[in-house]
Amino acid sequence: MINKIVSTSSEAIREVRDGASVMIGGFGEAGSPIELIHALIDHGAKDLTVISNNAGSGHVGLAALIENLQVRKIICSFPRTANSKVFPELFHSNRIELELVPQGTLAERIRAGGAGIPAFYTPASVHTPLAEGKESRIFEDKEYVLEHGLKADFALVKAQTADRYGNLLYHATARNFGPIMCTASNVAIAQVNEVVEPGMIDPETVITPGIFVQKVLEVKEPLFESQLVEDNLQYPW
Amino acid sequence: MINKIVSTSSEAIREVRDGASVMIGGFGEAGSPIELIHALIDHGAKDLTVISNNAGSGHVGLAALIENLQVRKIICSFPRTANSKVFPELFHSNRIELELVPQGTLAERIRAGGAGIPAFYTPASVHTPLAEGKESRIFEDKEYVLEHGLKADFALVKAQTADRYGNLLYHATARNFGPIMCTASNVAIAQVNEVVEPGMIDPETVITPGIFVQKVLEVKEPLFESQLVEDNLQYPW
Amino acid sequence: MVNINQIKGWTRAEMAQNVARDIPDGSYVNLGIGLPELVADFVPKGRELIYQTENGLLGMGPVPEEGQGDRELVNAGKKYVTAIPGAAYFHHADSFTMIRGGHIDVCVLGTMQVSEKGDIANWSTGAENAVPAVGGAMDLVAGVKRIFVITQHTTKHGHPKIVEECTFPLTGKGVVERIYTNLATIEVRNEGLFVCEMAPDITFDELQEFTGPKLNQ
Amino acid sequence: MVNINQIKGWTRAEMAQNVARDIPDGSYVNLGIGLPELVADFVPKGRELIYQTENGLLGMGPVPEEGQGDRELVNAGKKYVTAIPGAAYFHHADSFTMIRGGHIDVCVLGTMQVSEKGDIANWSTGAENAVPAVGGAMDLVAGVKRIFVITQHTTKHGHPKIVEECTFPLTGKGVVERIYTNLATIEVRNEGLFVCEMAPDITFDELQEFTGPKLNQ
Repeated sequence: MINKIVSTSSEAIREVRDGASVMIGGFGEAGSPIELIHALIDHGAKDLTVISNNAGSGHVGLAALIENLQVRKIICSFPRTANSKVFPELFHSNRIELELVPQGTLAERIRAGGAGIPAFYTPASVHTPLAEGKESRIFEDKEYVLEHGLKADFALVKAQTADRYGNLLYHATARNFGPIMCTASNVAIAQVNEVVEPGMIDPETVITPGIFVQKVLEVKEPLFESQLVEDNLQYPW
Repeated sequence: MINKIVSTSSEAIREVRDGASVMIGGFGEAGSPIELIHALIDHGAKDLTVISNNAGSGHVGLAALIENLQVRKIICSFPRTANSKVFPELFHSNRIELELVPQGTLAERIRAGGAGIPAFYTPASVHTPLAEGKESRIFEDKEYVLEHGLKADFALVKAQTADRYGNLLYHATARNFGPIMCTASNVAIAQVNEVVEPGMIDPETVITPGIFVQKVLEVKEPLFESQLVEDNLQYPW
Repeated sequence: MVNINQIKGWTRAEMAQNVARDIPDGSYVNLGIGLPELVADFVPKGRELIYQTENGLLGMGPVPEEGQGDRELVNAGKKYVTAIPGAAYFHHADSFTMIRGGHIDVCVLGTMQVSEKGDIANWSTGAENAVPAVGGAMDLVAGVKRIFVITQHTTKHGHPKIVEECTFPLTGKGVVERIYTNLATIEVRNEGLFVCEMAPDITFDELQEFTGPKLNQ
Repeated sequence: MVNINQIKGWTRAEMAQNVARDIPDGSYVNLGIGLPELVADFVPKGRELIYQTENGLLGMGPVPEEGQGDRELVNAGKKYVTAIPGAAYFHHADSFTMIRGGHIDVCVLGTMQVSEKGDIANWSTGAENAVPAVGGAMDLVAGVKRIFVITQHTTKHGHPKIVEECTFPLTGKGVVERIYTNLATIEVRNEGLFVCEMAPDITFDELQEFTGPKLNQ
């Protein structure tokens, strides 16, 4: 019987090795898999390449992972937020590498990675510093830049509902990068608020079909980054 | 007030001009917008380029459009079906042009067209006759072929439910090419079994967001190709 | 030379109103963070606009009442929003299909600089000590049909933000169609910048003084 | 020389069973039209396989009872199917994300020819008078992790379908991992073709006679 449900967060992330690439879902705190990230901090894998839209805030979640010096490089569209202190400090002291990617290009690169498309052309960033050193090409009088698909060893995402097959539903704008990151990683790990029996999720409404998900962890009442930051908390606590 | 609902099929397709490119949804009869195709036959626009997975069967729907000599060229993955007589005959007498595209490449080209991606690389068809004359390129020791995004002036698709914004839900495997064709056409026209009030469609379950749809026609009890073929019907009747 | 602080010009609300007036009924609109967000408050009666936010919502509604926010229903500025009846959620690749694919009619953005050729620089000052962050700006300016810029006419120090050539790193080249400032509304054409409307308490010559490139009437 | 018609070999059901035995528990599987479809009937007890059909369904279930079919719930062969509890529908681009992106574990396909290098030709005889049609075959062989071929060992006329070089137009090059015929199960390795198992009433020499390239034991 196929059963992708794991019972502990350490079981969820235990295969993450030093040097692994890890996609982490979320747009700010919406969709950020805090519990899985904290499990990764406990686990301690180092030298990670993280692919995530943001770089976390405060001293919890992704910011805490970075602060714990587990991240060698981040591929990111917007590493600056209201309460981000950790990333700027490490960035300025050259202790973390940044590959800055326009948000839509980041999304499309991840989507391409998941879809077996090694490279594609996009109009975004043409004539800007972010296109420097990249191949460009004209199609029908318009210039485009060549971008490459992005894959990762792992994805950590947050969803709302799952079944044992790994089918996922999301909540509102927490969906963001979750579905595409699941497609682009070898091992996609989803934390969900609720696990249901197969058949409880209407097949018309499935957002991430189970084929893209390898592990599911139920976290009934997940923490929220902004609340933890407001409470001045720091992970590990 | 935004209201994309039109009340007649002729109103739905009246802007289709001679020489237009038209994407037509459906995988066999599942998702085939028979009523819209018949309206296009009544309308009479000629010299069309049709993009569709199949070439119709019997003498109704897409096959009837082809039989009526309105189609100059078809871009297609599988123009051969159990009851296809029309297409083979015209094809052999050089009265219709065929661009044969692998199904996944066809889907990805349409998706790229809708997403503003002018071209991408795919492994499908490499070392086959369908890659002849196309650019190829090696990424990480594997060969890929360059394929171009596909757009169209119009799309005719079949969905299950819509609201006045053009949000669409589909039914089972009738979904197939509908969502991507809506994104890749200037004017996407959907026939739906049911029109509902905005808010009746859960925003978590929308398959085609209304931004991709320009016109909606309610067809409460659509015809099915296989039934019409079985009944030996021919359009126009 | 006039001191820019002596000119009242349009308020932020009036600037937003100027933008809103130019967005046709039924448009799909993406509003940047900050000043652009105000535009939604000034849509003329009888028009229905649909707002897209690139983090995955089409049909964004107003800010919820205090305490009613959902931490996972936010806009691109990561602030609480709501969803209208008829809204749709989607993932990031689908969101940028809307943006890059030319499906959004209008994008309203703030900026640091905009050139007479319609180049826009709004993501980085290029300063050594800044953490670079780009977000969706480059995709928006490359993909949305019409790019409107809303900005103070000059920097706090009185330097023109409308320039002959951007000195800051570009977000996009030749993409801006209209510029809405506290002093004027300006159209970017192939032949140069054309003033569509000026704030009531400013003359054309004064406007020219606060603008880098030559303006046309 | 033995007449191929004198050899009983495995039945279609036995061939399908041979394939089914080699598909690990928990695999995601795409079954081609015709003979490959039979594989689903012979999955060993205790294994759960999930079937994908490229027209937009993961979790395809058995054929419905006569008269219970839904015209819009069909497989890639356009025949009525059902959906299991836990199934998901999706559009064609997402479907080929599964296929091209390497997410499907096994694809079982029929073929016209397969070469000793694992080349497969199963979409066209190249005949002048045929209407060319390719469907999803090229995407499947290019993207799925493991390609299994199930086919009669020879044509109706007794000509080998396992050949040194395909004479029909290729579907994909160097992609086939295993070949299941009515006479044998054969593995394609870099060093050549290796016979894993033979039907009970055939000798290795006889098998070699009906096969184009050299077989290894």
